[in-house]
Amino acid sequence: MSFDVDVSVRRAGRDIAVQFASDARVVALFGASGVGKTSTLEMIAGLLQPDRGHITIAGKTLFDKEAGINLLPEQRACGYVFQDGRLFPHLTVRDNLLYGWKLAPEHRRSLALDVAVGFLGIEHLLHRMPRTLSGGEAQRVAIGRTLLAGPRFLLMDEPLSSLDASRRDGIMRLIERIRDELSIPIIYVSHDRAEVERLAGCVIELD
Amino acid sequence: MSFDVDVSVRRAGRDIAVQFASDARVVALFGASGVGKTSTLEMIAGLLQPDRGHITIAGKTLFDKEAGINLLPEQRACGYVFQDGRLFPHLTVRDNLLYGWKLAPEHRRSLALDVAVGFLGIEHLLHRMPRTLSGGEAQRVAIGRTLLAGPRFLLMDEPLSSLDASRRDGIMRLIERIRDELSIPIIYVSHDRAEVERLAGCVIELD
Amino acid sequence: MDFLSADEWAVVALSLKVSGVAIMLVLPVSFAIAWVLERTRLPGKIFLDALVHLPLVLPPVVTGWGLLLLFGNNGPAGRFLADMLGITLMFRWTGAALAAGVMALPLMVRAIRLSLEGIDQRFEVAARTLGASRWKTFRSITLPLAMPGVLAALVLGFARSIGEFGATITFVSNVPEETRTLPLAIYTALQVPGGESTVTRLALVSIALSLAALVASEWLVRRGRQGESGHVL
Amino acid sequence: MDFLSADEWAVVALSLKVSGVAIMLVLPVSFAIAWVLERTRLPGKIFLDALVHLPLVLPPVVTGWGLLLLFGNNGPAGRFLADMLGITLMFRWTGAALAAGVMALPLMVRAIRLSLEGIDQRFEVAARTLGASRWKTFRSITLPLAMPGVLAALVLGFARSIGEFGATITFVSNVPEETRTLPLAIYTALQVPGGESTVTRLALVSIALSLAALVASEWLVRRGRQGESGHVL
Amino acid sequence: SAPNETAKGPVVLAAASMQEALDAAADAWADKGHPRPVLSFAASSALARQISSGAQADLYISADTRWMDVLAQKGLIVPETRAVLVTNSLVLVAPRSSAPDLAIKPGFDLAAALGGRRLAMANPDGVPAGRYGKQALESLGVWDSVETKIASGENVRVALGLVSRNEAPLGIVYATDAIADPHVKVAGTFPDASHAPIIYPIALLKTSRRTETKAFLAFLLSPDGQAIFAKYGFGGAR
Ligand SMILES: Nc1ncnc2c1ncn2[C@@H]1O[C@H](COP(=O)(O)OP(=O)(O)OP(=O)(O)O)[C@@H](O)[C@H]1O
Ligand SMILES: Nc1ncnc2c1ncn2[C@@H]1O[C@H](COP(=O)(O)OP(=O)(O)OP(=O)(O)O)[C@@H](O)[C@H]1O
Ligand SMILES: [Mg+2]
Ligand SMILES: [Mg+2]
Repeated sequence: MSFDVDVSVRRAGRDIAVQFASDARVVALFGASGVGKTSTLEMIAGLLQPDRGHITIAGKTLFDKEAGINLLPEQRACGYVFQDGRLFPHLTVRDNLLYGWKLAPEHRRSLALDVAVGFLGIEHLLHRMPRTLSGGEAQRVAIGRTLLAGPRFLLMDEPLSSLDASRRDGIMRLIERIRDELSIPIIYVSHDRAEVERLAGCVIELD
Repeated sequence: MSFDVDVSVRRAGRDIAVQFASDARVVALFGASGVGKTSTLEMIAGLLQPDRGHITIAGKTLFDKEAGINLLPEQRACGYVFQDGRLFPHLTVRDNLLYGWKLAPEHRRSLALDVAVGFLGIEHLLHRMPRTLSGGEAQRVAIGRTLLAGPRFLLMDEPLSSLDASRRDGIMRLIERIRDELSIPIIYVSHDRAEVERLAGCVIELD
Repeated sequence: MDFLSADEWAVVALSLKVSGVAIMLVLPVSFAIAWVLERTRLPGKIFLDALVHLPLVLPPVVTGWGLLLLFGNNGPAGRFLADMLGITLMFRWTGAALAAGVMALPLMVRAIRLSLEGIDQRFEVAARTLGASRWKTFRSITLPLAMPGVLAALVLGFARSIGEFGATITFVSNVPEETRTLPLAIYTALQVPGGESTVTRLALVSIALSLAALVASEWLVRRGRQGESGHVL
Repeated sequence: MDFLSADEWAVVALSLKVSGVAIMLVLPVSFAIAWVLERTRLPGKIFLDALVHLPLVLPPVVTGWGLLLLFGNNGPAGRFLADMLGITLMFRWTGAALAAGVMALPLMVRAIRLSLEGIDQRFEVAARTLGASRWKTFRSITLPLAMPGVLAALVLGFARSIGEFGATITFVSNVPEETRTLPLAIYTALQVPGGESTVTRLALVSIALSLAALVASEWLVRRGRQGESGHVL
Repeated sequence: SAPNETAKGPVVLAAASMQEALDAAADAWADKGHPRPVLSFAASSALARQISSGAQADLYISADTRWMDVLAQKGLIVPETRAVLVTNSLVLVAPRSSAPDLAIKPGFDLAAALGGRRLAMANPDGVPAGRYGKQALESLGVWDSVETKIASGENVRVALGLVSRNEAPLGIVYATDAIADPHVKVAGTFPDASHAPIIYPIALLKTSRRTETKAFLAFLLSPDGQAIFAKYGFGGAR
């Protein structure tokens, strides 16, 4: 089982409850704005503590309230592409990209800097500071940073929202390669039906 | 003529040059990531000074290098929905929404708070702080804040990028109403072909 | 109250008046200087920066002496104030407030400057596009976002001026009911054998005053943050 | 150099040693305290906050007197240091450094705290998901983002300790070549009729030292900001 | 209420070491039905600079003659009113618990008595008490042996505190200070001849406008006033 998630959390006066188990390599989270998609990813990444339940991904239990298991985020190695980018403002694009790569154990460094940079079309940005990037440029750097960190699984929160069609296509191909060649499980949040149908083996509807 | 724009600016070692004149009520800016769409909006809003050229919108000259005209941003009343939201972090959603409304002259306050709030589906968020909003919630509040400020024209930088299909539809209807009933000119940046075709009378391709 | 004598209460009241006036007058000045240092490109602004730091670097007695030369009855600024505005500073609480304010200035400027530096100017830009003038943007966006620094400046400045001694005694002497603030009363008590109990009592009062200022500022900061909610991490 | 006599150069060198050591020792302490105050929910932390502010609120002689009671050869802390580590502070430059450090502490804590307050913790969270431990996150994200505050703390602390007088002379006296730093030398000169020219020269040296610290810090801040580019507004 | 209101007594700028005695004298004066003088205590040097800067006050009491001379040269005092208010003597103090008295005479072994520790005194290059102490040790021929062992405080009280806390084994202070502190004892008194006479000059200031001032000055110098100073260990005017 790639994914076995059953958690709930109280946020802004509402209960957000998510439950799914699937063997698909890519699971898509779907649902209206504010329904709890980002909150779900945060619980899986270890950034928001669920009130109850358990999270098991690719055979490893990350959280289990009853068993008292709660791995630290850095132990989960989750490869989170945030909805709001979060590039480190004091580091160049290059240092942002290599931040997680330098921390990853050798055997998980499956992607090389120049390969990722080529796919994302950000060669010319390597020495820039994040503050000077356009919206789509920043989004691509954020994707690159996450992929280079050698994650055990990926959490992608609308990673392509501010990219044009041809860029989207290139990056989708990269994600597909990661899915197929490295068999890294992916949870993917998107509003784009086409994207979701192309990538995901399983669609979870939140409400 | 609704729009008469002919400007260029040097940014990150590259020249960004834009030239278009159109009578359409909605002009869409199209182009790859990093091509200069946001920079163009910033020049029109008065946030980035063009190296040369002129900007005339709805019969009013906002900038003209040769004539030495350069209106302040607050004089342009441009209604800018930023790509990065920029909700004021120290104000509640309600105070964010009313910020520009309170500053607008009476005759330009064409939209009422409760109408906007209803269309955007943010009634339940009025007393929240921006930091606690989800991505799509923040985007809707940002749109509301801009519309309520009674702008003379609108600059919308991917305003619907993190919204689901049904929300998108509702907000598009609101934008269409503004376009038709108030005849406010709109410059619209989006990667979504469908959105653009529905709204725009003229598509400008940057490269 | 029995803890302090009537004379000592008068000292406390005087200290509060001197520090309060000093801080309230210096706050806008500090903000203006912090603004110039942080937001403008004035060519010689490093000298303004250095000038502001002087009361911190120089021993307080030197600052007091400098004030005496400038603002004494024979000093140029002192003459001007006396002739134009009818204000005399020598041996007066107004002089003590000037000394306290000058000593607090560098701390207040720096605190406000650090806050200004941390403000994301994109919010100010957004306010301008929503129709706010420069001044309105300043009041409604910049100032509230700089509030942690302003509060820190108030606390630091208040504490510093409540504790100010060297510049005050050098500039405006140690006159009861005019310039004998808490630190000068403590100094006076230290000159008297067996004055340690007075010293201790007055020191406790000083501490209580600054603790009150601290608590108030922390409360205001917390109120400003209300509604924010974060992550577990 | 002719501007200062050999003795006066020795005073300058001593001042630099005392202030340098004081600031370097106090910097990590300040950071730790600022961290506790800003990032933890310790129940009684307002008291820690008040304690840190004491050297600011109390007249320096009282702080010096307190240090004497605690760290003198007969004080509890003084005995401990002497017995355990063989360090004596009385009449030594080490004592002067302690006094300077204690006086600089509140300013440094506040500057660092203001910077910590301004850090967007989402960056720290992002670092954790990229595999960084708490400590690695602190070194690679928190610390660099707090750099403006750390630099401000260094400048404020250095200026304050270069100017420190009251606590030093009360605690470790005015011993040539051990505790006679610039302010103590200036004070000595002020007591002598006609000593004004010496006072002026030594004050100029103090100012030059702090100006150098200022320029260095501004340069570092600017270097840290390099590559940022903004809007016209 | 400002000090320059005429309803108030004269403004007296006095050396900090005069505080207790002068407070008592002012109380006695007030008890006679006069407005109480306003007393401001600080270092003699600071007060002299304030007077030089045009501060309006009535009386100045300095802890030594030098600052009074400075004001006299500048014509800021009324010369004929200058008088010696009190005198003082210089003593060697030790913590109460320590070894027996020292005979202070030419060449006495002060360095040995210090036992490698420091001698507390006021700053020998600036503060009056320090300068008198240095003079005395020089004339007794022992200055060279202790010159490097001085711990000098901001004023006499700080030096006294060091001895009182047993941070220093010996200190040089005024007799008036030694009387006041129960934790120290007088180990010996310096001969009057070993240093310049310790006098506290007083003078009326040129800027004085208050009518009561002269009467208060006369009271301080009168037998009644002098008796109060004597109670605090000061010697009489000579
Ligand atoms: N503040 C800045 N300083 C320097 N260069 C900048 C700055 N902002 C943008 N740029 C650069 O200017 C170019 C145009 O940027 P702009 O933001 O206008 O692109 P865009 O068309 O909006 O792209 P996107 O679709 O990715 O948002 C890019 O190469 C970008 O890196
Ligand atoms: N830090 C926070 N504090 C309090 N409430 C929050 C916080 N973050 C999100 N919420 C609330 O929790 C709910 C779920 O938010 P979440 O960000 O998970 O939504 P989402 O499904 O990702 O929406 P979107 O598609 O708009 O990004 C929303 O009602 C939101 O307002
Ligand atoms: Mg979301
Ligand atoms: Mg853009």
